[in-house]
Amino acid sequence: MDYLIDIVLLGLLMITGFAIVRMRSLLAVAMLTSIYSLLSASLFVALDAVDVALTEAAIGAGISTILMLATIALTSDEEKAPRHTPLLPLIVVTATGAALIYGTLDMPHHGDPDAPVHHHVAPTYLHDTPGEIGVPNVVTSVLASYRGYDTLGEVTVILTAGAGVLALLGYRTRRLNSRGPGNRQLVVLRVIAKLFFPLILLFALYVLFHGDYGPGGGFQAGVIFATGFILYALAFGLGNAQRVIPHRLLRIMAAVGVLIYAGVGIESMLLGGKFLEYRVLADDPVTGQHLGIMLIELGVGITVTAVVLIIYYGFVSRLHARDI
Amino acid sequence: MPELLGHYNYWIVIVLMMTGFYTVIARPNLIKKVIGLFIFQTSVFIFFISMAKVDGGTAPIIEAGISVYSNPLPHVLILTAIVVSLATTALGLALVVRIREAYGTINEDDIHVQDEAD
Amino acid sequence: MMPEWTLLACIALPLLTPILITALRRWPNPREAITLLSAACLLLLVLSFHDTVSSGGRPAITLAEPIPGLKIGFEVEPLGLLFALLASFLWLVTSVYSIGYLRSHHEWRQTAFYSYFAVAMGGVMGIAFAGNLFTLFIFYELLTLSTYPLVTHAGDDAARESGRMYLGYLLGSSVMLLLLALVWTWSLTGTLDFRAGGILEGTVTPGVASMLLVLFVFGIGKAAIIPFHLWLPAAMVAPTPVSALLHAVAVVKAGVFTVLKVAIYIFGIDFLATIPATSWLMYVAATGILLAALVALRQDNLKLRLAWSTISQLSYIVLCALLATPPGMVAGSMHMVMHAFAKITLFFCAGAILIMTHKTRISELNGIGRQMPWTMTAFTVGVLSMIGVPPMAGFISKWYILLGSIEARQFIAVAVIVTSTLLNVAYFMPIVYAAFFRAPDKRPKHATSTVVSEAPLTVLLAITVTAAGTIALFFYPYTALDLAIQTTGADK
Amino acid sequence: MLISNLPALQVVVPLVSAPVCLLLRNPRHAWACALTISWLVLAMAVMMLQQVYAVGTLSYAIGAWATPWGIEYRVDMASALMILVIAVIGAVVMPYARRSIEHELHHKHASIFYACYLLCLTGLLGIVVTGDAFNLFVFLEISSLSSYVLISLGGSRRALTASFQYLVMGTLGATFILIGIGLLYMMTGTLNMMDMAQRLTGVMETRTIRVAFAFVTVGVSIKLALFPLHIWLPNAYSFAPSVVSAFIASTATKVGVYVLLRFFFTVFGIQFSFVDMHVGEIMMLLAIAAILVGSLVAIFQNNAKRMLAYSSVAQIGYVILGISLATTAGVSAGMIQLFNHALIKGALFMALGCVFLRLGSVEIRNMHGLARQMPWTMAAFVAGGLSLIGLPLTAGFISKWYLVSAALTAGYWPLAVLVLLSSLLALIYIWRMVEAAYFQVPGTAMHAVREAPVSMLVPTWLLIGINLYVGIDAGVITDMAQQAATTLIGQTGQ
Repeated sequence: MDYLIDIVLLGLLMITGFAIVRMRSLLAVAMLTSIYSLLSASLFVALDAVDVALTEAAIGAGISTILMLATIALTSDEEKAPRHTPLLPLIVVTATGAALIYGTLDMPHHGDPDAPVHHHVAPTYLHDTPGEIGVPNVVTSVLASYRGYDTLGEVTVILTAGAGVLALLGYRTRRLNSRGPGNRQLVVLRVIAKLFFPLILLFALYVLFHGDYGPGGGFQAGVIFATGFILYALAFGLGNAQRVIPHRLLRIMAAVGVLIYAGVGIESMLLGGKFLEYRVLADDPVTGQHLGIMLIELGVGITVTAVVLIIYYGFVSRLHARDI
Repeated sequence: MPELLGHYNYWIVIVLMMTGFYTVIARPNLIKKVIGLFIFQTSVFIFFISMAKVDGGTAPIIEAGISVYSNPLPHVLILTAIVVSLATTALGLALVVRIREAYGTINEDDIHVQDEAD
Repeated sequence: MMPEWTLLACIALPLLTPILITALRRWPNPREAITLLSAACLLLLVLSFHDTVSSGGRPAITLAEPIPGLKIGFEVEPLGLLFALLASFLWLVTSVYSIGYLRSHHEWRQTAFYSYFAVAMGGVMGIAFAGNLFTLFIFYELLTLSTYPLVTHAGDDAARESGRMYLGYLLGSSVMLLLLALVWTWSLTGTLDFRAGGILEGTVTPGVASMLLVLFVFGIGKAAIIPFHLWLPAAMVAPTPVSALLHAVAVVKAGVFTVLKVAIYIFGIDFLATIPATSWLMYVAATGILLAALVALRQDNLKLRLAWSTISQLSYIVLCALLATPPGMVAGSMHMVMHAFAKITLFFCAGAILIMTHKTRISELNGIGRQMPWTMTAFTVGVLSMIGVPPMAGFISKWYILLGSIEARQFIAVAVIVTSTLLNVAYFMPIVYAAFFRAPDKRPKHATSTVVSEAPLTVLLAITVTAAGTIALFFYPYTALDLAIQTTGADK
Repeated sequence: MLISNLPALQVVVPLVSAPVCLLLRNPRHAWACALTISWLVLAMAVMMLQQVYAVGTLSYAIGAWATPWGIEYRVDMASALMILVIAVIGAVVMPYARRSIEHELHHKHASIFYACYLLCLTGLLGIVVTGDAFNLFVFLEISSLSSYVLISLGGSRRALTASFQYLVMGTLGATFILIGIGLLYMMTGTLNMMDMAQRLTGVMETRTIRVAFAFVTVGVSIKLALFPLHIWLPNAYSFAPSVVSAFIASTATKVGVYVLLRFFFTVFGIQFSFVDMHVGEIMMLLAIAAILVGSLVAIFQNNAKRMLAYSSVAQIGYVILGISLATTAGVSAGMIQLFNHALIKGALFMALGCVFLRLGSVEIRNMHGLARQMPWTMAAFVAGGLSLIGLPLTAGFISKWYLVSAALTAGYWPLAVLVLLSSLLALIYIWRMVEAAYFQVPGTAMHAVREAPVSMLVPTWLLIGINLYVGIDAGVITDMAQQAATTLIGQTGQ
């Protein structure tokens, strides 16, 4: 049964992938990309990676698609045919693919419990997490504690992207329409948005703080939080969204989130531990781990929310500025 | 599964990766390039998650009574990588927007022609 | 004063002189006085080593060691002292000459000229006193770079074109071949010090030694061995004092000096004689002597003819070095000195003719001897010395060269030298004949406007000194000879 | 606390200061912040080097999780040397940046610029310090993303396309590396590099590891702009702001080389990399091509920054050439060249930044007679240029010397000739600039040009000074490089 789902999803992914290459309408391609992302999220669920699935759905299918659509709106929808026959790319791609397939020949089989991956480092995480960290979700414990430093790097990557979009697109406040789209057709959307907005934020908080027990954590929460605001901005206009959560605040939030994260690390150094050694944060090591993970998840959530909104504001404010 | 099909999952993933890779290097449209990168990266994620799967395992959330879990480490790596991919996509698209404003086109060949004329 | 400090002063003095020259750029007379003063001081400093060195002293100093085995350091030894004496004495004379030349020729950028000239002399001193091959290489490159602005002094496209050629050949050969030889030697022996008896013997096979020798001989582009000689005619676009001192004495002699140093102190005379490439390269040098002389025969431009003659004469010295016998080395060292005096005289005269008549072609020089008798007499002295007629200095060195060749049983070398002497006569004597015995051309255009007279006093003074030197060295060659013999350790 | 946490602080300090910088809206404050941090980083780099000298390789477990379960920071001589390069360049570039950035960037972008610079610094340092393969990928992305931003801030529209091109190629490279790391992880079950090296011994013969090796090599080669994967580099260097050109040209590709060294020697081991996979031969051919093509193309450039960019392609070729010999002498020659080239290129790009500030252009034809108006700047350029050519008493000479001697010792005398030949090509392109600036008659517009401000000249000359000092007393650098090479090659024995 598992394999059947697997094969069906992979088949669909292949079809979507080929369609993306062939299609000339960028709008359609963007939607197909979103579908591709959703399909892979489904596949992740089938492969037991629920945290990853949640993130892929939120980031890949959600935010990235919005950005692509905004970009297409800002540029153009049509793709010109390439001028050269793509012979060289074909050769390169075939060679690369062939190399990879050659490499699979000595790989352990898919799902093989005896593969080396499952035997050196990973079992320790599964075995030690309940005792050392005290959270059931091993992904969270590895993400936030065992390899917490990677996650700090990841937040920094997101901050970099935020800074980059700030530098490239900025934020055009002057000609921003504060009334939002006046179209009457939006009434339904607005009612639903008003209804969903608090629910989304609530769900985001749930995902943030429930990340220890089930799928979720700072990233997913941040993205969902930001999605709530994006929905609000879609329904009520960027001007109104910007009143709720102003752009300047976002810049501060983005920085503060990283500082919280790194601050936890520095605090643990000041308390005589190593960088990001949470167990020194409290008297009891497990409590310390809990505290540390919660704080850094909070930091992650704040930065991700802020940066996603900065990026969204950046693209969409440009769109508004052009329409008027 | 029969021995022969032990790698089918990886093979399809490789085809997916190459789809993205091809889009990046063969298509002159800049948005299409970014989308190609996105597909390429997402396919690599599938590859990582595939290797984490253990037959008969469940999601790595410790529960009483379950003893076989899939490998959590690739999941963690890919969570990070997804965020990196978002950052790349956002930055790439922002650049596309600016390039369009500066050149009036997002076709690599046209941009090249304009640069040559400079 | 400690000899080490004197040694440093010899290098530093010309390198620091440009600061004073630049500071005094608005006052020409004090500026020129600084150059003269500096040159005179340098000569005295170099002279002060003479007694120490002839009694066997070897003042030395090491400044730094960037890479193990690569030292920046100096040492005074007889051959270097001989070269330094020659260069510093002629710098003083050339400075006197330059003042008259540049002023009457109304050259621009005179401050820059004197400054670069002084830096170039610093390079020459560094080469002369270098304690090892690495230090020599540094100053060798410094000399190339500091003479580039002098070659392109005119600032027009032709000058820049020649400048590129100059730099291309000299830096090219030194980086591609000489540097390679240096690294190779270092990686084989771990040192680049100049040592009596050489450093290579016993560490390399004859094949590798041959390769190294080829790299050295051709890599030292300043020695102008064919086919690395074309920079020298190109450098003739420079003002005449530059051609005279640098491209007849300092730069080219730095080249052959380096060849001699490498032959004596890197290979060692005995080891050199065993290398297969030595005799082969000697034939290259011999060919060069004849070919360059034949080309000189065809030149109408006086400076170019002198330049080609220089190429030919430089090959004499390389040939001497490749004889790989102590008398050969002595002959080479002597020719380095004797040729310098004769050639600088010739260039001085060419410059004097240029500033007074604006003529550069030999075919225009008919009857010039009557208008500028003093200059042309000196010219004749130079020519006779080049040919090797007694009582001129050239006779002495040619004598030693022939002696050395015969002793080494290289009869082809003997034949080449004899032939080239005949060619010398063929390309030099017509000039003298035309100057004194042909009637001046009747040129209505110019006849009324120009009344040619003798050159300015400073120019004449310089010419007289070098011409007198050419004769004096015939009668008193002992200082040079002693130093040369001391270098090789050979008996008289 | 400071000493024991030094490896972490080396990276965390700039990381924390980047968001702070983003919050400082006043360009002066942001600059002051970036400057202080850069100097702090240098101070820490020096301390770290002393530590490594004193106690040998440092290992730091982040979060106190034992390896291979946690992320390990690992500093040996090679990393310490690399950190020093990055820190020195950062510390020298920052004082220079203020005037240049005021001139080239809109003031509202200034704090973002300094934040991105600090992020780039963080990323580069993180790559070097880490002993964990995936952590390396994360920090690689931090440095790459921030450099895309930094490059895109260059004034012209071509800066945007250059940045985009770099983004596409850089991301492809990073994804290749990610695939490679994935395959390695698949076969070894670990991400810690030392651990990986040990566990690889059992699976060395598998095709999967061979493919992993190929993917990592290709991915990193894109990052370090190895011919023919260098096509992003000339545009990126030419159109970036001057400060960015100086900083990235002297650090980013060098860090790429470092990553390559780590994988070749530490992870895969010399036997596998050079004997089984023949990477030495391949790299040697590519390096030769890079040296020749880079130098030749540089000769025909009219834009001085572009010329230096192509020259960088060639100079990276030298580094790779040294490494491809796979001898201690070769690798240490590569490391020396890496260090010296950072000094040289940094100084040259900074000199061009001064020219751009006053002239508004770096086209060679606009520079006629410039030396009279900007004597100090052009003197710095000439000094740097001579070093690039490799004349004695400059740092460039030292690296050429060791490279040629390593090639000769390894028995590749044509390589020695090639290195020297390419020095001559360097002579040609540097001389074009010198001829224009010193020996051409200035145009009328030239009289208005003034010398660059002291705040820019002093850092430029500082780099030149180090350059010349290394040329006279290279002992410190060569010692470090030789130790680093011995460490790298020694690790293979395990």
